[in-house]
Amino acid sequence: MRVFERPKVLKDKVFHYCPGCTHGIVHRLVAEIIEEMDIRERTVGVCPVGCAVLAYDYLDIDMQEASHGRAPAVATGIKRVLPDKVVFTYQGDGDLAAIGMTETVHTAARGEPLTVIFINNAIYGMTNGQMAPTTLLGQRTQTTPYGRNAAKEGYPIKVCEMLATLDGPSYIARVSVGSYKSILNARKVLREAFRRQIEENAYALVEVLSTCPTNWGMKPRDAMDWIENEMQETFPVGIFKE
Amino acid sequence: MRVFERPKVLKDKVFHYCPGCTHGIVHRLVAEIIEEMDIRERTVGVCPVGCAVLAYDYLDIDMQEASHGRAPAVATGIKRVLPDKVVFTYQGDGDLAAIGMTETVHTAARGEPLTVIFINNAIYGMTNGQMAPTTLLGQRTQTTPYGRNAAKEGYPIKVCEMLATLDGPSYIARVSVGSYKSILNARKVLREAFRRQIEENAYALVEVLSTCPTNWGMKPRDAMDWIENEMQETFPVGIFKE
Amino acid sequence: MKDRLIISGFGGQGVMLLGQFLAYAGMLDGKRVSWIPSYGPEMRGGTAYCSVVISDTSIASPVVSRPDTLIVMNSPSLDRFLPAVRRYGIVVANSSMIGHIPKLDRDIHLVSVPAQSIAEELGAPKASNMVMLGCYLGIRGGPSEKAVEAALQKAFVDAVKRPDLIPINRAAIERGRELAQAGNEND
Amino acid sequence: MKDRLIISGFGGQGVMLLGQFLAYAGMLDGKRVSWIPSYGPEMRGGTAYCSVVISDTSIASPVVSRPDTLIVMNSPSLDRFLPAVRRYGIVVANSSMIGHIPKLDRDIHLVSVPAQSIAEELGAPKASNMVMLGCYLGIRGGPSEKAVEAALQKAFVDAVKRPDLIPINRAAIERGRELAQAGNEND
Amino acid sequence: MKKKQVLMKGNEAMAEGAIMAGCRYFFGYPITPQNEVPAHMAAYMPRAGGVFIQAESELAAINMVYGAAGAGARVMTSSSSPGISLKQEGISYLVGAELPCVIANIMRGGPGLGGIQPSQSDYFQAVKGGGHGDYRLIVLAPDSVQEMADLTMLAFDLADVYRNPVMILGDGNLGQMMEPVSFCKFRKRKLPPKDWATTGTAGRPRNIVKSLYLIPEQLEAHNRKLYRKFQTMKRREVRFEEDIPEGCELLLTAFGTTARICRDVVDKLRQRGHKVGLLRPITLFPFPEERIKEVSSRVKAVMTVEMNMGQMVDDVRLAVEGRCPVHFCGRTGGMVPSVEEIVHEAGKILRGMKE
Amino acid sequence: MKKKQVLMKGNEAMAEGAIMAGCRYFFGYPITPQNEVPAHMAAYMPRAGGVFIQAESELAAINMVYGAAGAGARVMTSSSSPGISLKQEGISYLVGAELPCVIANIMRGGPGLGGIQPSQSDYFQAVKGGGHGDYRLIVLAPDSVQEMADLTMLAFDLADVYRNPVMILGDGNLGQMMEPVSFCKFRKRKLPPKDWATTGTAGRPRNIVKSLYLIPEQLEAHNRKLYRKFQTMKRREVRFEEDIPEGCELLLTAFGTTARICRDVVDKLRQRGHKVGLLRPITLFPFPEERIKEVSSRVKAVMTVEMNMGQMVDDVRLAVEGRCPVHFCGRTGGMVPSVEEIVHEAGKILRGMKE
Amino acid sequence: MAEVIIDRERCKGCLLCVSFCPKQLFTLSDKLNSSGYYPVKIKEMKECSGCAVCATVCPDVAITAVDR
Amino acid sequence: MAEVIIDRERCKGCLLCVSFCPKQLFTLSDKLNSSGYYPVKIKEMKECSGCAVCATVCPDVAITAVDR
Ligand SMILES: Cc1ncc(C[n+]2csc(CCOP(=O)(O)OP(=O)(O)O)c2C)c(N)n1
Ligand SMILES: Cc1ncc(C[n+]2csc(CCOP(=O)(O)OP(=O)(O)O)c2C)c(N)n1
Ligand code: SF4
Ligand code: SF4
Ligand code: SF4
Ligand code: SF4
Repeated sequence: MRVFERPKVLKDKVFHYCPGCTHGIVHRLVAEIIEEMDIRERTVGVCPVGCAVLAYDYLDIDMQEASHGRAPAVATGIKRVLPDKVVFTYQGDGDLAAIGMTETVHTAARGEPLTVIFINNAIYGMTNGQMAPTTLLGQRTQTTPYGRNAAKEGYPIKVCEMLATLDGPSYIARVSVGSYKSILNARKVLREAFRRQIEENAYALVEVLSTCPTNWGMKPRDAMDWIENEMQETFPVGIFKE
Repeated sequence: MRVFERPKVLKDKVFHYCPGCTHGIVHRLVAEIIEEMDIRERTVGVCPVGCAVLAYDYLDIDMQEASHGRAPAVATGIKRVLPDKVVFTYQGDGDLAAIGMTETVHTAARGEPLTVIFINNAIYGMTNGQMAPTTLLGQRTQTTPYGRNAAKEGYPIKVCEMLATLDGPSYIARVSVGSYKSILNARKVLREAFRRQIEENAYALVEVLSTCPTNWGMKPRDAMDWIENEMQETFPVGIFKE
Repeated sequence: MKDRLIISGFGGQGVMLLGQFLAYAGMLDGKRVSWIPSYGPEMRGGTAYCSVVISDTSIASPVVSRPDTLIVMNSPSLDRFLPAVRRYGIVVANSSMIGHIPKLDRDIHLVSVPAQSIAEELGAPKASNMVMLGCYLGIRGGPSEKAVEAALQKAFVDAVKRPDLIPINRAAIERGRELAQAGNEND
Repeated sequence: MKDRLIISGFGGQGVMLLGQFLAYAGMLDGKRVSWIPSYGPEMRGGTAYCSVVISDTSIASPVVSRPDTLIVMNSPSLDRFLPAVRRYGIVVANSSMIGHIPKLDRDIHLVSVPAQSIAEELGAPKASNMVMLGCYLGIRGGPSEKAVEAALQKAFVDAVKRPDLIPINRAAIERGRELAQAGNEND
Repeated sequence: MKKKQVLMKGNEAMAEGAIMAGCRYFFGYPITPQNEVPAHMAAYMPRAGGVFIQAESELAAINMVYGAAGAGARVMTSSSSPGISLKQEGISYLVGAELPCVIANIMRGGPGLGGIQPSQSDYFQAVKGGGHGDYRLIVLAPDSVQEMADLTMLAFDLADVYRNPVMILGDGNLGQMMEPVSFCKFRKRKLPPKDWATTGTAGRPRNIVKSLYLIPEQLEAHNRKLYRKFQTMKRREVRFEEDIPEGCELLLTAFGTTARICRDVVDKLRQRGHKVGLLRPITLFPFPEERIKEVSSRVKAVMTVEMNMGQMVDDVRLAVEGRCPVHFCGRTGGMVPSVEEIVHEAGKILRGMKE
Repeated sequence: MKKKQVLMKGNEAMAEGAIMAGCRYFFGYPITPQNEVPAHMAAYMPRAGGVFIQAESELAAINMVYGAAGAGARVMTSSSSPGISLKQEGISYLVGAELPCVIANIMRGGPGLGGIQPSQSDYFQAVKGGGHGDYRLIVLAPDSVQEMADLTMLAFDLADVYRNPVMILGDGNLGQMMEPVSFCKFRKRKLPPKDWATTGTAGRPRNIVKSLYLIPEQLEAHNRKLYRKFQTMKRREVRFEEDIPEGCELLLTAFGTTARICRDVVDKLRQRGHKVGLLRPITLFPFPEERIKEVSSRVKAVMTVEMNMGQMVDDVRLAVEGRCPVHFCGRTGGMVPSVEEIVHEAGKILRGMKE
Repeated sequence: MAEVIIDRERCKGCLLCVSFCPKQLFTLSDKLNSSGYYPVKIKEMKECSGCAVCATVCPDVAITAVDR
Repeated sequence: MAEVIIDRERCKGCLLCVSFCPKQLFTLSDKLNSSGYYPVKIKEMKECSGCAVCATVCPDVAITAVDR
């Protein structure tokens, strides 16, 4: 008996992600959930601009690639045309919380029946490691070479806490993939986020604390530990709207 | 003794606002505060695109006119160049909470030392009355002719509640100009918002519940009462961050 | 036949509606018509105007720069557009709102109507535009009564569902028409 | 003198640095130089390469499409760029990473160096690029030793503040140079 | 039998035309002078079983269009100059991903916030591509309320035929004016099925909607494919209207509102005995280059009339290639040129010919 | 004495040049292939006493530039193709409000997300105006790392002289390549004081920075004023570099990276005995129209080489006006044409002349 | 003695002062101003207490309140 | 009997399985795969309990876990 098997919704292709990057784990979880819920044939995904821009190379479903930050708008367009289909976006912190903040807030406020998967790795991966809206105070990045300084660069934005003030969303949660247990929990929460859309026609967002070993300058395992020990201080995991 | 006099910071020009529109009241309050704090010569204001686009015709100070929604970015540019000057934006709900949401959130998250005056009249005035992000459920507008319906158009966004989740802002408050008492209170709160910038080098935002008799299709007095009786149910006045 | 009109007044005096009314009636009479508003930001109390063309032949430009007919409901409008009126053109002026109507040294036919007063007399202060319309009909002799009647239906029944407003507006038109004819006789 | 190089390998093998090193040393020797990377999105493990030109005369194009010299650190790079090498060009290949080096039927001088093994032998597995560099220097006879020494300073002292790394990298260069000369003799 | 006529604003006729052409999704953001479009859509889309969303911005609107078009729908957005500038990235993406849609620009005066009166100063943006990369839109320029409806209907079919956005380039005048308009029943062409749309993979291989080609060879091939499409448009879709007399001396060229005005100008000048013609491009891309080229070899001069500082005149000059002088006559900033002033300008040129 | 040379990337040289030219405010958003610019600014601006902000988006960045420029500062932003599309509204506003600033576009392949390899396919956008309204940017096209620095310095002065944004139009190649570069001390021209800036009204009448002119007559006057400024640029600021031999048969025209490559092409062809010249526009607006016009009457053909599907070629054709054939040779999507293929194309044209 | 001064040309006849004045002292005048509005006037100045409520609510800052 | 199967070509040698495996069964192999990474291998398959922790944390989904 296979106790763990590559989900069939994942294509055969090797991920282009860096060694140890947890984008791959989240991809796998999404693929497993789609398989398990048997929605592959009626799911449309929206890729961001960010390291996950090529997600369509891995997930064996219909997908659209949105311009940077606009995945929620693209998903809205799709969902309004295809209200019976399952539509999700997969976005990084630059995509969702910087350039795309307007679309993020308004799509949530509209309660658009979508599932938003928000990869918070506290940095811009794709472009080689600049500050993200979620970069921690003191964190060094290409554009905060002296460490993020609140007086100049402001404070990290807590997206879940912020969106939870809106009436539109049905489910808002933050999870981590920084440890084995966290991953199991992330899977449950992500599944619930899909269920809300499918069964309750509701908006759900799951923020996933994820690593970027390359741009954090850490070994993959250290990066996972950094999520659990450092990131979670600023970004506590939990369910913010239920 | 003059117990009430037109502030000298207001230019002689007749407002272009509709009869009974409370934009005029807020303009006057801002002018009074600038006069009282004696900061006319070191204040730079930023006009929005909206009914207040011509605010520079009325306030006798240096002003810049921003593109629609970008007043906080423009103000950031000004303030970084002129850290000793007092910089404020004056923006409508379309400007600040729809197209400009990204700039609104990020400027607040940066804790940029600015004073943001946010006129919430639950509608787009300038363009003849379309739905705003703050339009109440059930409210009829040019683009919600059957009344705003949560299922289609989503829920009004409570900007103060949302921004209060950020660490950047120092002061976030909501006031009304829907009655004599409310106006007196609005003045106090607006003054505090300027004080925070000047004395504490901090970010402050004041949301002002304001009327649009023309596009609400109400007599001016009824419009003011509507703020006090209807709008405040969705948008309670108060101080959200202190 | 080609009449190029400018209709101008304060926002709220109903100049836009008056223009659309005329264009609609003209269309029903089988003419080519066009209507185009001046549109500005919210500046209530400012001057609003529209251009209307009613013509037997195709209309090249809907924008009227040199009107054959000028209908003006306030002073600033008269000041602004009078110089542009063509030779042998006509001007219908709302004398209730225009204190001083200048003497014309050109071949222009000027009819002044106290439209506001008349409308108020009729108990319909908002119908001053209809008085002006009547006056125009009286002078130009068109659009047809049938078309005007249909336009009344459209304006008050189809659009705002207020059939009760028809009689009083019809009366306002009539008063305008009478005055125009009287005015013509005075000429 | 004009040498147009392509230097190619896996990301992480230090091909970019090797190219910059050469360009910098060339500059110090008073040559015109240019360096340009292939830049791609994050695809670690994919092939990365750069173009370098070192020339006595001005450089029209920094983009090398037909190299005089090809330095390749892995198989895919050899497959991709070998066909573009000019007649009488040279190829320096890292035989530790390239299983099968094809027989050349053209007038191209091929030197194969087990750079990875040598670097590992030296206890500096990351210095395989320096072995390749040494090999190039051995064949081409330039840039000058002085320039190379200054470039070493810049790369390990100014840039990363690791003067301790200089001796081992210098040794790697030397080993490469020796091999090239040996290789030349074999020819 | 005469068709039933309705008196309508250009903006309303465009919106109504879209609905009649089967458009069921409209995403827009308010801006003067096109507010009647979203207003009409808000009122009538639901009745047609369609969806209207007032987006949070022009960026959101154009990207909702992208999503809906990618899902296979007939979809439209509309705006005016500054709003269209904001859509440039999105438009470039739509072309890159080969998504059909209709975009209306009811132009107003610029640059910047400018004014809200009619203008034609976004010609370059529409025709040369205001976004990044090599791309073209089919650009249709109506000159009446009737054409606001008719060309909008046409636009949807063209968009689907070429899998490319089509732009309706109107101006504040055309949007705001009322004229009688009659709607004939829309007959959709027979079009290939949208088997590339992302609608869920049930029963077919999966579909991807994207514009990313990381490998330059592939991106180049993609660009060449798009280029061939634009060349096909040039061969097949050129539309114009002309009234050129035998022995024409001066050819006027103008589109939209100014073309209308030029008709009066032509009449006036002919009454005075001048041989004057008018060529009105209906498609600004593809531009009636060949026709202007032909005509330019037998007239003495060309004069282009625009509500800007001179934009289409470049395309006219590219077609004329020095065969005769090309003059320009323009007003801008919301000013609409009068028949008189154009006649005056033309008169100067005509007198110059005599000398 | 030879000036000290440093080996630097073009992006770094541009950033360093800006700082040397007195730029103290930089607002940007990451995008490949220009990320070295914000990275350099983040590291070195604070040392120069200046401010670097990583904006939340390109829209925010360009509007921060607006505010800072309006407050009288020397200010810059940079991006690459899709990001520049997003800035179009803001750029139109900057011109409308007459605010000086420097904007760099390090072009990559489009349309849409396209790719990240070098391209020149935003020529139209830069030169014809990708935003709404009649406006022009001064567009400078460096072709070496040295010019990335030098033209950036020049750009700040030109921006201030004309109160107009200046664009540096580079490409991924120029941004990413390293070459030796030497910095000479920047000598700022004597420029008029920025007495129009909003710095608080102390001691002077108040200042307003805006682009709104609701009255069409005023907006038209404003447009005509801007137009005159653009005409002045055309008279005074045309810059190009040429190498045209006596009896030149074929003139190559190219800018930036392709111009560099064309130098090798010219050498190759001359070695084969052909009389070939090269004209490289350094300012793309104002375009060296007059010069190309002159030269075109004495060569047999012109060939324009670009990394796009043919854009500058339109401006060349407008200058040539049919005096000789104008050919185009281009690669796109991130492909950089090789010397060999250009030689090949040129060879075809040269052979055609002999026949 | 308290008094309010109304700037006829600024007043847009919005009636806010009319409805907010605690003493109901305001009423519309019957002559249009040059912007086409009927401005307000005071019925009985004597009764004005100088509370300036009218001036505070007037959106057009058309009222000056004086206390002598 | 439990077993894990490692796809050498997918593995990027990130060492996550190495550090997460409760039984410390993984180690790096010394032969590069065709992407230029040293993939992991199992030291002692017998001890594998089939817990699939390695597979769960593997970002490249390079591990299949079997329980026979
Ligand atoms: C309009 C635009 N701006 C900028 C970019 C460049 N860009 C690509 S990905 C990215 C951000 C990536 O960060 P994030 O969203 O956090 O995702 P990650 O790569 O970390 O997964 C940026 C700025 C772009 N492609 N388009
Ligand atoms: C980019 C852009 N989009 C749209 C507009 C049109 N527009 C002008 S004002 C406005 C909204 C006005 O509403 P609000 O901000 O609530 O201010 P109010 O007029 O109600 O005071 C809009 C959409 C514009 N000028 N620019
Ligand atoms: S750059 Fe960071 S986020 Fe992107 S693939 Fe590499 S590790 Fe993952
Ligand atoms: S439209 Fe509304 S917000 Fe604008 S001036 Fe009139 S009443 Fe005030
Ligand atoms: S509140 Fe002011 S504007 Fe309104 S009626 Fe009174 S005086 Fe006039
Ligand atoms: S976790 Fe996966 S990719 Fe990483 S070393 Fe283990 S098998 Fe290889």
